[in-house]
Amino acid sequence: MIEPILEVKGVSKDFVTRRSLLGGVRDVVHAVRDVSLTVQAGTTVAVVGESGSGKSTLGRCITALDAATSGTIHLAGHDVSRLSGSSLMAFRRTVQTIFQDPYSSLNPRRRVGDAIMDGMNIHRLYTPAERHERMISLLERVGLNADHARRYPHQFSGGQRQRISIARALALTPSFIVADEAVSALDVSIKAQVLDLMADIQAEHRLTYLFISHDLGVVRHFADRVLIMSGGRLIEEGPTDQIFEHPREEYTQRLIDAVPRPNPDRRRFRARG
Amino acid sequence: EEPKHGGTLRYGTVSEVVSLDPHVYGGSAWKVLIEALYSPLVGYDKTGKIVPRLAESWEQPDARTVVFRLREGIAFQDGSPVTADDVKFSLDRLLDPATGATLRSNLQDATVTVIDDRTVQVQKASSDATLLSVLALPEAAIVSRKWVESGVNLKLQANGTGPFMLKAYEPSVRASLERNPKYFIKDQPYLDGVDFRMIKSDDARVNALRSQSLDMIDFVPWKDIDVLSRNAAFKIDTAGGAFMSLWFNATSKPFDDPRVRRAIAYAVDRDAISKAAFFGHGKAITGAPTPEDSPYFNADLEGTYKRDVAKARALLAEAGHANGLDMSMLVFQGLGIYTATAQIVQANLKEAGINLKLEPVEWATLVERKNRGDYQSMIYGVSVKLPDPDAYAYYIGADSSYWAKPIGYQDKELEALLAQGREQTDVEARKPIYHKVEQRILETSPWVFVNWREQAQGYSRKVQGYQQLGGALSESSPGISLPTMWLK
Amino acid sequence: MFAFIVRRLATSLISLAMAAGVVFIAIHMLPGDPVAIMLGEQAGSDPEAVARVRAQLGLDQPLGTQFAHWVAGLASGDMGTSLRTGEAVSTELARRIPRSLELIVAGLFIAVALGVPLGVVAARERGRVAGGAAAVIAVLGFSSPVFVLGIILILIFSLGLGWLPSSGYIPFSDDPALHLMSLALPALTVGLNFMGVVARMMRASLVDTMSKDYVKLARAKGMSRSAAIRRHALPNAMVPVVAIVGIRAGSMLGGTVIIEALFDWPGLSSLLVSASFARDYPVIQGSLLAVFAIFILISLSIDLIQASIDPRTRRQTS
Amino acid sequence: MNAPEPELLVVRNLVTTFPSDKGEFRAVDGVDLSIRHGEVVCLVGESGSGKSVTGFSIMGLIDKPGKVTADTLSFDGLDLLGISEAGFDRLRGRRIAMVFQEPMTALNPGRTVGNQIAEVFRVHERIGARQAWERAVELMDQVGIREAAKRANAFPHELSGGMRQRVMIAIAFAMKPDLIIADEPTTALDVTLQAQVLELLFSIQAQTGSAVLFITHDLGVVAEIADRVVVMRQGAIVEQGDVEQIFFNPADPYTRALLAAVPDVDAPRDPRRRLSAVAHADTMEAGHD
Amino acid sequence: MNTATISRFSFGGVKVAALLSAAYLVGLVCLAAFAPMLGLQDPFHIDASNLLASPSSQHWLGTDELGRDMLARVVHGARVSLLVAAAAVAVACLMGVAVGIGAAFAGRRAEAAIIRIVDVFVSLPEIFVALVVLAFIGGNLPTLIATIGLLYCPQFARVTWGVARGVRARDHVLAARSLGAGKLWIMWHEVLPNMRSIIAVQASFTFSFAMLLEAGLSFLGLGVRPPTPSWGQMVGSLKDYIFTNYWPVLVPALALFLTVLAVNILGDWLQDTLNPELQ
Ligand SMILES: Nc1ncnc2c1ncn2[C@@H]1O[C@H](COP(=O)(O)OP(=O)(O)OP(=O)(O)O)[C@@H](O)[C@H]1O
Ligand SMILES: Nc1ncnc2c1ncn2[C@@H]1O[C@H](COP(=O)(O)OP(=O)(O)OP(=O)(O)O)[C@@H](O)[C@H]1O
Ligand SMILES: [Mg+2]
Ligand SMILES: [Mg+2]
Ligand code: NI
Repeated sequence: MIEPILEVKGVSKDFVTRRSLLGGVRDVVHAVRDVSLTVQAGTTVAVVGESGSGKSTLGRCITALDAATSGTIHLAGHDVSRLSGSSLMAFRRTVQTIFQDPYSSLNPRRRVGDAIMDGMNIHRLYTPAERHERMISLLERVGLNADHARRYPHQFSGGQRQRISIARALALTPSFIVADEAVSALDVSIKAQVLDLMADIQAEHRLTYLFISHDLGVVRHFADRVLIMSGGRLIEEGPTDQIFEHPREEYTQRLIDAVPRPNPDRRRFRARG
Repeated sequence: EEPKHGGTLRYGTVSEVVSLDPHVYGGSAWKVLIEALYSPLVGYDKTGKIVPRLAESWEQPDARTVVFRLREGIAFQDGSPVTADDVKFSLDRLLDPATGATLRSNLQDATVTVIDDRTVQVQKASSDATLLSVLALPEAAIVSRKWVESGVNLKLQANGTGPFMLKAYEPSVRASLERNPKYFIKDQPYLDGVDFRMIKSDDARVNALRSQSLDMIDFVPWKDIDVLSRNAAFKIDTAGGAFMSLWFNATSKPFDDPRVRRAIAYAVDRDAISKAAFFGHGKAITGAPTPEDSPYFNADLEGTYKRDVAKARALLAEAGHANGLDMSMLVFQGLGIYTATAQIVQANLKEAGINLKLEPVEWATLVERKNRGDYQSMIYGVSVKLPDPDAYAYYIGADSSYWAKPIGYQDKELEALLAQGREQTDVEARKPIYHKVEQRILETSPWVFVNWREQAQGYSRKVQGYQQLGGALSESSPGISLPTMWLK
Repeated sequence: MFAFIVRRLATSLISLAMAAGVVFIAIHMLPGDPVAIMLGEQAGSDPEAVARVRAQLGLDQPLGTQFAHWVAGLASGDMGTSLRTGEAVSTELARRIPRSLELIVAGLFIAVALGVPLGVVAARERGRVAGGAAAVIAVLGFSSPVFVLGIILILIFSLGLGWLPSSGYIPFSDDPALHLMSLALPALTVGLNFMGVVARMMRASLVDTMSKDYVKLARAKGMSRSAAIRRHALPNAMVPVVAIVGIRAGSMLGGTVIIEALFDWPGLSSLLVSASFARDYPVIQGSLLAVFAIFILISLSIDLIQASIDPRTRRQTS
Repeated sequence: MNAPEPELLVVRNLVTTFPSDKGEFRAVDGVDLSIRHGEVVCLVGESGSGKSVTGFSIMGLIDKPGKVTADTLSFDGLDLLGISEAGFDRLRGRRIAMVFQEPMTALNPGRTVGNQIAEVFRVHERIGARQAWERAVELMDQVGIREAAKRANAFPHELSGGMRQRVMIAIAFAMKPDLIIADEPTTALDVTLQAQVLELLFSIQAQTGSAVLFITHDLGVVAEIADRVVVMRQGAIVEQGDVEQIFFNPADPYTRALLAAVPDVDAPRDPRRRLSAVAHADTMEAGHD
Repeated sequence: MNTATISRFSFGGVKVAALLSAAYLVGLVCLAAFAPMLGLQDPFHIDASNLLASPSSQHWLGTDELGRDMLARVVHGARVSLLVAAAAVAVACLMGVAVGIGAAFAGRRAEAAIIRIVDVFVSLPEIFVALVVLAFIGGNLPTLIATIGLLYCPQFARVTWGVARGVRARDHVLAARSLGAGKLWIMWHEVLPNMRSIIAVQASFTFSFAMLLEAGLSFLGLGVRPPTPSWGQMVGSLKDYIFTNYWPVLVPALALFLTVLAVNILGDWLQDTLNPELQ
C-alpha cells in the first residue's frame, strides 16, 4: 500500500545571474544542489529551511515550472524532464501548486469563479454548465458560497483568498499538491482555518502534499515527515517528531530554538520590565 | 531722389534654392540669384526691352542667326577674362543633355561658332523668331570654361559676371551676396550686398517683413496683399505673371473629345476662383493667356468662355454624357490656392452634372503620374515662359519638351500655325497668325484657362528702385531691378 | 555596467543596420523620380536629359549595386552626396543636427520646467481645485495643433508685444543674443506642447510614489510633507518621466517639421521633409540614419539615467 | 509590580476613518490605550483589524482623505491633536520613531542606506553632512552591521533582509526617542533572522529606555517581549492586560481562540490535526476596504 | 516605465467632470451621426461673396475661406475627425498591444530584438512615414486611419510591454502555467485583463494625438479628401487666415480642444472604472 509518488534523484538547479559580453555565463547561483528524496502517496512532507535555501526552487523543479539543471524527477508516473504535449497536460492535471502569496497568486482583474474554472477550461473538462456547477461546489467545499463566484480577489480576506487558491488547485482533482508557503502570510486564526481545511481534504482524497514552509510550528503540527534544507542542500530528513525531538544536525536544532514560544515564562530576548 | 550707395538688402523668398547651377532652372528665387551672380549675352531692362549685357552689340542677319560682339575687357569674378570661347562653352553646355538645361529644347539644333575672340555666332537650323529672347533669359548665363573644367561643383559655387558675388551659401536656407566691384556696368550695383533667406512658410515670410527682419519678400500670399497694402510702411507691387489652368489627359476617354473639355471650360466660375482662392487678386481668363500689355493681345477673344452652365450641359450631352460624367483630378496638396481652386471647380462642375473626385497628391507623385499619363485631369499654375507668343509652342506644341507634353494633345492645324509664326520676325506679320493660333487653341481647349494670378513683391518703404514687370518677366523682375535698387 | 553598454550598443547596431536596409529599399521604391523633379518643368520630361542626368548620378544602376555602394561609403565615413545640392550629406547633417538638437533640448527643458511643477501640484492637490486646475492647464498644451499654438505665441510675443522675432534662424556665431531670441518662440512652442505629457506623467508617477513607505518613513524621521515629497518621492517619480522625455526627444528629431516651417528654423526635420519631397535619396537615408543613431544614444542614456536614479534597475535591464 | 510610572502616551477614544463608497469606513473605532515610559506594549489582532492604522494615527501620518479624531491624544503632556504641523515634524523621528514592517519598501531604493540614516541627524540637528555621515556609520556599527563604513555606501537592494531591518532599527533609535512604534518589524523574516533582530531591538531598547508599541500577530513574539498586550479586532480593542494575564488567563473568547490556534512546536502532533477553535466566522467579509 | 504609474494616470477623480465630458462626447457623437438630418446648411455650398465671415443670423458660426457655412462644416467635420481618431486608436491599440505582449513572452533574445525594433519605429518621423504611405497607397480614409494607427502602435507596444513584463513575473501567471495554460491563454486571460486601464489611458492620449495629427497630415495630402470637412483639415487651412480673420479658425480649434479635454478626462475616469480594485 505504500508506494512512492515522487522520486527525486540528484537534482540541481543553477541560475545564471550574469552573462558576459557574448552571452556566456559569468555568474551562477546554485539554488538547489544534488537533492534526492522520495515521497509516499497520501502523506505530507514538509520542506523547511531559511529564506533562500532553495525550497521554492525545488518545488518549481518538481512541478516542471522550472527545468532542473541535472538529476531526474519522477512524479505521479511521469518523468518530469520528458514532459511535452499530452503528457504535459496529463501531468498538469494531476499535479497542482498552491502559492505563497494569496494576493498575487490570484489575478486581481479576474473574477474568482473564472479563476477556479480556468483549469477545467484549459483541459476542456466537462460542459460549461457542469464546470459552473463544480466551481460552486468547490467554493462551498472551502467554506465560501455561490455568491462569491462573481467577486474579484480584492473583495476577499487573505484567508478567503487562500481558500480560493485551494479550490482552484482542487478543481482538477489532483493527486499531488505542492503548497509553497501556503499559509505563511496568514495570521494565526486564519492560518488555522486553512490548515484544517487542507487536512480534511487530504483525508478525503488521499492527497499528497509537499509542504514548503519555514514556520516550524505549522510544520510540526501538519507534516508526516520533514526535510531540512540549507544552502540548496538537503541536510536532514526524518519523521516529524524525530526531527523536532532528536535533530541530528546542529543547524536543525538552531532553527527549532529560534522559534519564539507563545509562553511568557520562557523569554529569551527581554526580561519583564 | 538720388540713389544712395551701400546697405544690404534682406530678401525673403518662398522657393528654396538648392543648386546654383545657372543652367538648370530651380525656382523663382534661383532665377533672381542667378541673375545677380551671372550675366547672359543680352538681357532685359526694366521696360522689358532687350539690352546689352556681356555682348555690347548684336546683329540678326536672318531669322535663324544672331551674331554677338562681346564687350571689351570684361572678366569673371575670379579675374579671368570673358572670351568668345567661354560663350561657346556655355551654350554648348546648355545643349548637352547631361546638363539637363532648362533651355535645351528652346535652343535645340542650334550651333555656336566662335568667329574671333570677341565675336560669336549662334545659328538655328530653321527660322526662329524667339532666339534672341531666349538667349536674353538668365538661364542662358555665360560661365567660364576654365573654371567649370577645373572640376568645381556648379551647384555649390559661383563664378559669374553678375553685379554680385557669392559670399556665403547654405542650400535651401540662405545665400549672402556682396557687391561685384568689377561689374561691367559702371557704378552698379548700388547695394553693398543682398541677403537671401529662403522662407517657405507664407506666414513666417510675411511676419518677418512685418517685424522688419526682412526688407523685401516675394510671393506675398494673396490673403495678405490687401492687408499689407493698407499698411503705410510697406509697398506691394503686383503683376500678372502666371495663370492657372486645368489640364486633361487627351489620350483617353472622355477627354479625347474636345466637346468635353469645352464643356468644362464653360462650367468653371473663374470669378469665384479669383475671388475666393486669390482674394480678389486674380483675373478671369475668358480668352487666351496672352498678357494684355503684349502686342499680340487679342481683345476679340475676351469672353469666349464666360460661365454658361447650360452650354456646358449641352456640350456634354452632345458628347454623349447627358446623364453626367465622373472624373478625377490630381491636385497638388501643398498650396492653398490649388486646393481652394479645386474645390470651387468641383462645385462648379457638379452644377453641370460632372462628378469630380479630387486626388490630393504631393509634388513628386504629381510629376511621376503626369509623365506616365496616369491621370485624368489636373490643376496647374503656369508661369509665362517667354515674352513671345511662341510660348504656346512650349505649352502644347507637339515637339515641346515642356513637361506638359505628356498630356497627349496633338493638333496638326495648330502645329502648322505655330511653325508659321516662328518663321516670321516682324510683329505685325505675326499678329494675325497668333490670333489664329489662339482661336484654334480655344476651339480645341487642350487646357482650360482659369485666371491670371497676381504675383506680388512686398517691401518696406526704404527699398527704392524696384520695378515689377508682368508676363514672362514677372519672375525676373527682382533680378532685373537688383543692380539699380538702393536703400533709403 | 560597461558590458551592458557595449551589449546594448551592439544590439542597437544590428537594428540600425536593419533599419538602414529597410529605409533604403522603401525610399527607392517610392514613386517619383528625383531627376525629373530636379530638372523642373521644361527639362524634367525630356527623356534624354533625364536619362543622362540619372546616369551621371549613378541612379541607373541596379538597386543592389547602389546599396552596396552606399554601405561601402558609410563604412569609410562617406554618407554620399545630395542629389540636389551636390553637397556632402555629412556636411549638411553636421549643420542641421545641432540646430535640431538645440531646439529640442530647449523645448524639452521648458516642458520639464513647466510640466514637472504642474504635475507636482496636480499630484499634491489631488482631488482639490488647485490639482484639477493644474491638470487642465497641462492638457491645454497638447489640445491644439502646434501650428495654432505657435501662431498664438507669435501674435502675442512678436507682433503684439514685439519682444521676440517672429521667425528666422540667426546663427550663434553671428549674434549670440539674437540667436537666443530667435530660439525662444519655437522652443516655447515645443515646450508648451510637450508640457502636458510631462505633467500628466509626473502627476501619475508622483501619486504613486507619494504613497510609498519610504516617503512615510521620511516623514516618520521628522521631515515635513513637502520636504519628504521633494527629496524622496520626486527623484524616484522622475524615472518614467525621464523615459517619456527621452522617447519623445527621439521622435522629435525628425518630427518638428511644422514648427521648423512656422519659425523658419532650418533643422533636421525640414531637411528630411524637403529631401523626401524631392526624393533626394542620399539625404533621406543619411537623415534617417542620423535620427536612429541619435535615438539609440538617447534611449541608452535614458536607461543610464534611470539606473542612476533607481540603482535596482541596473541589473535588470538587458 | 513597581509603582505606576507617569504615562508617556495617552489615547482615549481614537477614531480613524476613511471615506468610502458606502460612507465612512472606521478603520479604528474607539481605541483607548496608554503607554508608560520604557514599557513594551504589544498590539495583536488579525489582519485588517486596525493595528497599523492605530500606529500611524499616533504618528500623525494618516494622509488625507483619512481623518483622525480622539478625546485625548497626548504624548508626554503634549496634545498631539492640537499641535502644529511643524511642531509635529520636530517630534517625529526625535521623540517618537517608527520601524516599518517591510524594510525593502520603507527604504528609498535610490539612496544609500548611510545617507538615509544620516538624514535623521540632519533633520533634527544642525550638523554638517560629513558629521551626520560619521554618526550614521557609528550607528550602523552599533546595530551590528559589519564593515559599517563600507556598507553605508550600499543601496538597500544590495543588503540582505536582516541587514535592512537593522538599518531600519538604526534609523528609529538614532535620536534615542521616548517612544518607538514598531509595525510588524520581523514578520517578513525567517525564524533565525527574527531571533537576531528581536535580540538587537531589545538590547538597544534596554540601553535607551524607550517605550515600544510593538505591532504583530505572532503570539510567540508577543510572549517573548511584551509587558502588556492589547488585542484588537475590527478596529476596536477586545482585551488588554499584562502579558501573563493575557496568555494564562484570557478573558475574551477571541483572545482564547487566537491562543488556541497557535501550533505548538514543542508538542507532538495531534492526530486529529485540528487547530481552529475560532469559529468559521468570516471576519473579513467582502468589501472591507 | 513603471506600470503602476501609468495605471494611476488619473485626473483627480472628479466625477462631475467625467459626467460632463461624457455628456459632451455623447452629444457630439449624436450630432455627428445625425448630421444630415439636422436641417443644417449644405456644408459644401460655396459662396464667393461671403468669405471668412463672422457669425451672423445667416451663418451662426460664420463662413470659411470658400464661404461655406462653418456650423454645418464643424458638425459634419466631427464625423470624420471622430471616426479617424477612434479607428486609428483601435488600430494602434490592437497592433501595439499584440506586439507589446508578444515581446514580453517571446524569450530573452527575441524580446530585446523586438524592443529595439520598436525603438526604431518610435523614432521614425511621422511625416516621413505618412509620405511613404501616401506615395505608395495614396490618400484616402482607410489609409489615413491605418497610417495614424501604425504611427502610434509602437508607443502602445512599449507601454503594454512594460506592463506585461511586470505581470508575467506575478504568481498568478505561474499559477496559470501550473494549471497547464499555454502562452496564448496566459496572454489573454492573465495579462490582458491587467492592462485594460492602462490601455484606456494610453488610448485617450492617442485619441488626442490622432485628432491633431490628422490636421498635420492633411497638409501632405494624406488627410481626408476635400471638400469633405474634418476638424484637422479645417484648422489646417483656416490657420492661414488667422492674421486677417481669426474667427473661423477658432471654431474648429475650439471643437478640437474641447474634445481632447473631454476625452482625457473621460480616459482617466474609465481607467478607474476598469480597475475593480478602485471600486
Ligand atoms: N530566477 C532566478 N534567477 C536567479 N536566482 C534565483 C532565481 N530564483 C531563485 N534564485 C536564487 O536561488 C536561491 C533559492 O531561492 P528560493 O526562492 O528557492 O529560496 P526559498 O528557500 O524558497 O526562499 P524563501 O523562503 O525566501 O522563499 C536564492 O538565492 C535565490 O536568490
Ligand atoms: N489609506 C487607507 N484608506 C482606506 N482604508 C484604509 C487605509 N489604510 C488602511 N485602511 C483600512 O483600514 C483597515 C485596518 O488596516 P490596518 O492596516 O490597520 O490593518 P492591520 O491590523 O495593520 O492588518 P495587517 O496585520 O494585515 O497589517 C483595513 O480594513 C484597511 O483596508
Ligand atoms: Mg520561496
Ligand atoms: Mg499592518
Ligand atoms: Ni514603462
